[in-house]
Amino acid sequence: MDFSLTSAEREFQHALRDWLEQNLPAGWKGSRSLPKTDPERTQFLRDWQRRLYDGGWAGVAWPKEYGGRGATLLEEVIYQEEMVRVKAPPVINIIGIGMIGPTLIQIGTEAQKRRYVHKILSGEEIWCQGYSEPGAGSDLAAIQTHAVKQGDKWIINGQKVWTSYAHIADRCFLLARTDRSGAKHDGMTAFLIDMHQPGVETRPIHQMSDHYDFNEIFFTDAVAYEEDIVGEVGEGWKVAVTLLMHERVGVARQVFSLQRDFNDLVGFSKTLTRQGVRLVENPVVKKRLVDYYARSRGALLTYYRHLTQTMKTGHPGVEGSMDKLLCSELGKDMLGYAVSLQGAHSPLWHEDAYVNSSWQDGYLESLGLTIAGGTTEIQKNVVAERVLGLPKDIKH
Amino acid sequence: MDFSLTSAEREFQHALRDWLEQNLPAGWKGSRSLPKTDPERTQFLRDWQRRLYDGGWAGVAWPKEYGGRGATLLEEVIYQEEMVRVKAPPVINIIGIGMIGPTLIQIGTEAQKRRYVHKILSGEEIWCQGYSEPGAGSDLAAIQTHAVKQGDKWIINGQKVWTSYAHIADRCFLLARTDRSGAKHDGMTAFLIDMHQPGVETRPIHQMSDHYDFNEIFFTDAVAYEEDIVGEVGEGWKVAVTLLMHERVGVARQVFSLQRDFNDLVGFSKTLTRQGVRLVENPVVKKRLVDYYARSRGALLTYYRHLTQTMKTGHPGVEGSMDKLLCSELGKDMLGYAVSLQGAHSPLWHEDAYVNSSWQDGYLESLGLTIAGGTTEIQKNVVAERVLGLPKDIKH
Amino acid sequence: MDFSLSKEQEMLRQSVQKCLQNQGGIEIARSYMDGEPQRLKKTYGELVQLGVTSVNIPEAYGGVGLSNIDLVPVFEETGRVLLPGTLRETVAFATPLIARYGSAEQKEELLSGIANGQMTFALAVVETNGSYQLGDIEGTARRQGDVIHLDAVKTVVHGGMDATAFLVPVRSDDASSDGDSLNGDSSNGDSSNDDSSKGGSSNGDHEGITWLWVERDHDGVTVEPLQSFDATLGLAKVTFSSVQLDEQHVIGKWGNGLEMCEDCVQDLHAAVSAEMIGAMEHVLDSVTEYAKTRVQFGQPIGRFQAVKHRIVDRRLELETAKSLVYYANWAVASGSSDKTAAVYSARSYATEAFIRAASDNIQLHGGIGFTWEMDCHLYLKRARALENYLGSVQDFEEQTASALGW
Amino acid sequence: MDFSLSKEQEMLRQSVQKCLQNQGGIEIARSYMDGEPQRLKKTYGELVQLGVTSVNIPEAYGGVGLSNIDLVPVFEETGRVLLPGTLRETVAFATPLIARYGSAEQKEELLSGIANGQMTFALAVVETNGSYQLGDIEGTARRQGDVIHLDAVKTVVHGGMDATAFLVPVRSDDASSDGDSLNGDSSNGDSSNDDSSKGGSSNGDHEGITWLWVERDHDGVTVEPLQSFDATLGLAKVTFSSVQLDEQHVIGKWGNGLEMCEDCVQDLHAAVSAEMIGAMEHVLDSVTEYAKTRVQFGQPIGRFQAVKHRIVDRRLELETAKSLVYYANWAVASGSSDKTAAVYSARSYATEAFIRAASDNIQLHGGIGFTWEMDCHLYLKRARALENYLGSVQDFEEQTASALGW
Repeated sequence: MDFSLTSAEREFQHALRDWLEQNLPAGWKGSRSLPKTDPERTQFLRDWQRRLYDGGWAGVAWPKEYGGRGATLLEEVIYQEEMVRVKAPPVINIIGIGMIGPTLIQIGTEAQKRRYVHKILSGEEIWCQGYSEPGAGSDLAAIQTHAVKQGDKWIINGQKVWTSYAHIADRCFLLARTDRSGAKHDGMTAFLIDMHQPGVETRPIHQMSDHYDFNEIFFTDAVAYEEDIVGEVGEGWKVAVTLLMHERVGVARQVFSLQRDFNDLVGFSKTLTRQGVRLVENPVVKKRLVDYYARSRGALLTYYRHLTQTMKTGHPGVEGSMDKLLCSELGKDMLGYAVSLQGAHSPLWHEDAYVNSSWQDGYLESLGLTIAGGTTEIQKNVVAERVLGLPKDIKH
Repeated sequence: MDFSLTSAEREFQHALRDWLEQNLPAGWKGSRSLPKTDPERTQFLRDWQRRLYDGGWAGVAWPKEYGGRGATLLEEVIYQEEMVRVKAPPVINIIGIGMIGPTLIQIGTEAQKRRYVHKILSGEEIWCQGYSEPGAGSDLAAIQTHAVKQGDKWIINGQKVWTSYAHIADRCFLLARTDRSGAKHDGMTAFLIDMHQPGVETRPIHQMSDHYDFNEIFFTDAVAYEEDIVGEVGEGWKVAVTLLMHERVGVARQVFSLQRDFNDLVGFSKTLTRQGVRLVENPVVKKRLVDYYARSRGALLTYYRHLTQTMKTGHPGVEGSMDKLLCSELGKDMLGYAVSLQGAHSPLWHEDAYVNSSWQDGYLESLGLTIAGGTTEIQKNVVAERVLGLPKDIKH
Repeated sequence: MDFSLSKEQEMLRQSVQKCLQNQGGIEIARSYMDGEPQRLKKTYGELVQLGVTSVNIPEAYGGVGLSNIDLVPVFEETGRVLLPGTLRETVAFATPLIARYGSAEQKEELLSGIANGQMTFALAVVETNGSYQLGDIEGTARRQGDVIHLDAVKTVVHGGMDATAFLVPVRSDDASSDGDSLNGDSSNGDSSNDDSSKGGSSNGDHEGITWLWVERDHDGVTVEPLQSFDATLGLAKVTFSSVQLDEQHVIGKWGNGLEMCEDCVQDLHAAVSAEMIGAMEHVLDSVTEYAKTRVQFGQPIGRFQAVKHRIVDRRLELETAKSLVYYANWAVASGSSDKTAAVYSARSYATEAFIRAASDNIQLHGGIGFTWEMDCHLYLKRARALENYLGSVQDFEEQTASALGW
Repeated sequence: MDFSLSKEQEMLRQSVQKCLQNQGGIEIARSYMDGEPQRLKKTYGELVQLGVTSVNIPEAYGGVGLSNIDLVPVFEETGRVLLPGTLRETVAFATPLIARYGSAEQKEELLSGIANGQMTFALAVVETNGSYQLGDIEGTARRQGDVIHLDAVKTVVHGGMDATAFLVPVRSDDASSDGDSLNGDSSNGDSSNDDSSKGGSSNGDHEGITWLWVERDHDGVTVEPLQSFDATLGLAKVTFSSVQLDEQHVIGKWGNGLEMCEDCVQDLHAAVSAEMIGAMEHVLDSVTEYAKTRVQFGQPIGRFQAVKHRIVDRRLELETAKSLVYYANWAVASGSSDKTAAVYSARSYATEAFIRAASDNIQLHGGIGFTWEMDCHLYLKRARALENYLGSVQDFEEQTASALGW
């Protein structure tokens, strides 16, 4: 058991810190807020990704030959930690860099690699991922969007939902049904779709947080070609799973955000008072803060333990579901409390917020984090069945 | 909405109080403990029931013609409240008085009424109830104990478990399978079994609380006769349900015990100190006590609301499941905390207990109250399905 | 003993429910959020027609002469549709405050204004430091001859954008400070309710709090909207800058505001709690319905125990909250000796139960529950916004404990 | 960075596990409860053979010279079978106390006694008023010439029925009170570990606490058993009545006991926490197994989400507790600056998680889980008995907060 970094890891960390110190967008450190409206926001984020790319910090885990750094798993985690620490702007092509690029490098055709991989890293082409549908949320295998072959084309019809970045994406990694005859998990195919075609329409989803981070995509006779298929026809589920396996660092961002949020929560609890007493000295508040201390530290240390596991086995396991459960449930709880502690001012928002509107925003967003990427209920089934070996749930 | 008692109700209450003042067993008020060993304990309890009977307080809800008081539902509740308030000894034939007697009065044959009913009230014959089996706990319809007709006899074989008072009972209301051909809920018959016969053996169950409140019963070619059948052959399930409907006051004892326990908990929190501060002034403890105040009051008031419902509809509904859930879960939580508050002394027991061993006993018993009489999990299904109309659970 | 609402109370519920549905139910709140308060105004008028604002006004002043317990079904129904505006503050605070402590003249004028819907009140209590402790009040009222000078900045005023008048507690540097000995006793004729027996020596910071009421369009009053995640609340910052008032704007005894507030604020919290259980019930009814119809893995999701038991857990909390809230309102109405503990324990319990119910409602709806279009989030936001309205859960718990003598 | 136990540590775990299983596992505790401590004694001897009592003794004194983190697997395994006795107090308190603060002579004698299994220690700390605050200590030690007179009554002594000796903190009316100026500095030669830098002015009630060690069979020592719902603990009340001791029985500096205790008690709580996660893991393993095999309604009950998700909830808490406990032991072993917060937050979290796990284990077993024959209750009782061992959850939380500077 050893919690210290190796000298190589420390070097990596310092290099990144130095680079961030020099390269965070002008004015970012003060407000840390993105331009309120598109297309300014998109342009800002594209510029940021380009800057990361130019500095060699866009795809740290990618192989060097594709423009990455070939970072170790731990370096990748350090990368996430640092980005959270400085509250860097989000990486707009995160889906492309995190999963689609690596998947294409692994199982894409040579043509696909040539055509797409480089532009993913540079941010020239933004990607999204079309999985969920209105009738296929937790039950992903129930997707209905279908692709029918007509000559050398595949004609795609259907609807996707909860697609991040779709409104600005150039291409979409799409899971569609190409055969309805077999079992639910069979007969799916993975396509790389051009989003700039007449048959594709995106519509932003207005979230309760007043943000628009997700979209619906409507496919009406959209077109894909033979060369847009990843893997084989009918092997879409397998490809989708392969893609997920590239998510090596899991909830790293969330787990580090939790630590940062906890520290910030303690920070304002040291200055705000209730009935003349600093919150941090109020015994009831203190008890709650100690609980968050234990649980946020616990989530972090558990994440590290699981990482150790991943490093030993070489691939991430279902422990990721535990990490997600711990982080997302704790986040919802803790952020709600952080809002609550602001007392009479707690409902204030945006410019009128008391401490900082990011608490209110963060809390509202946290309600989505126990749903997106597999609901708490689904994750518990995964842990029960795949970690503990309990019987499978009822289905059909 | 009106929380005051009518003058008739108040009279009933005062009459009972006066009687209890005069008639509680000598020495009971001081120690409130039963003789440690059988048969002293059984004799003590039989004497107590006889005294209740002689005073006309054994079966307050029974019709007057059968020796009861024909009490209203609310008077019955007042009866329970008073008995809890003075911590009266338990009523040994509670199963006979509460359910079996009233059931026989309702659907028994004339011969059964003549033979059994009077002796139930006087306590001459103690009854138990044979329902659960090792393989049929939550799933009561899965019972395997069976009765086979041979001439004018029914030969009974099988095993029952969790049977209160079986070790001292004279007779048993037994649910046995008389037909295995149909659905699980069919083919059961209700028998009135003589417990003093060679084919019946009882074995006490040693509980975690070190008490022996339950028993196993083993039937080995035990015998019943035609006249011992309640209702018709094959209608046992219906009879069992009829019997349950006589449980009019539900969790009254538990809900009143909760109030008493809460008050006692506050009582000792006013005297015990932690680090020189009275517990009741410790902000963290105080918060918890306020929570118990709200929840115990809430359970009581909810019980009353449901009672109002029962009075209006004329029969108890599934609201009883809600009352049981609220009481049993709160009891486990609150009694655990009451033990915990005793600090370093909390593990001490029996004569060495710090405040009073009844806290430790009560806590250990509370672990059983979320299981016995339908587990929390089963009760939640009942509420979900029968109150809220949610879909039935998976079965078979 | 009977623990259910009376026929009359249930009839009032039904007419309120019908009225709110006729106006669009939750659409009243949505229109309001979208900057169109007309629908709310119309609804308020209809409720006035139904007599909702007269229910608890004494008969002597043209009201029905009923009490809190009779308002429970009203607030359950307004809570169910998240009605914006100032009905709650007007009916459950201004009315008892004026009826119990106002002068005869004020009762005539203000109560009839409330009854006919012309006057609505918001509570301008919270100072910019966020405190709702009257002891922390910084706004001041000074007498100069017959004129009272009011200077105060109050924030997070619920319904501040909608009320026609504000109730403002301020620190009143009394007679001694300006040599004027008139100090208010004279004009507040109706002293039968002043309840000097309540007394208890007011001490330190609690000294000299006085309640004023001020018309929204009075000179020197500025109302600025505040952004809130619950945009149905009409939150505002209200600045009273050198506002000059006459004696008629003082409610109750000069300097006696603390006790008055402690009394009437219980009526208000009982009403807030009643709204909460109405809203909670709506939330649980709708998630129950959703669980019966939404299919995943070939099953209505309500068949999964993770879903069904969670709904049951919340339902049990609703039952508990409802019992506590009904009782609290009964206790306030009947002046029961445990009323303070009853009100504050109901308020803290209902607050937390409502948050859990609203939060789980989103969770069990899945992704769709997280969208602006669905109503789920409106309930969570209301739950969170009411959480700290005139007190935190910890405050309420401490008030309960203190009332229980701990 | 590597957050797993080393090969050597896992090997030690396996040999301990095997040893405990050979002795009957949980049957060691059951025999003990039934009044037959022989099996426990035999087991202790075997563990001594394995070197368990030497692991953290410095090499200079014949030990292996390892630390807390190396003991984690040992305590996980003893926790798993609810081992009675005094291994924990001996290894995780007496050893560090003596190794850090004892005289050279004491280290020779006592540490070798611990290593060879001849000496085992229980902590006679709690006064009859129930306080484990050293500030509340009433028992006294007075010097008269070369003789120290000990008078104290200590209760709820865990392992008190089994230890060969007691560690006793008492109020030492020092030199000034009896005119004797020898006060102990002289004899505790090995002051390298006295760590006067820790200092901080001791104040008020905390002044003059001294640690003594007393043989069980010393004149004036009376040990009486206490009844407990956890009969595996060997709880006792120990009375020291005019016990006369020599200088050799004083550990560390006369009057310096408070700091010594604050230091070493962290080792102990880290060990208690490790036991808890071992016990918790056993409980969850067994309920998981039961849920796979117990059939109701034609299904293994583990197919019902009410059961499976509850097990998952507890499992997540185990994972969290395990992480915190491993880290806490590492922090103690490596003297990390956050060690106090790490230890106490692990202790409070593990305590509550263990109670929940043990309680749910009974619930999910149904009726059978409530019987004496099944082991379920033994774990709940242990969880509850350890809950308040040398501190309450609130105490631990306050110690965490204070260590974090709040």
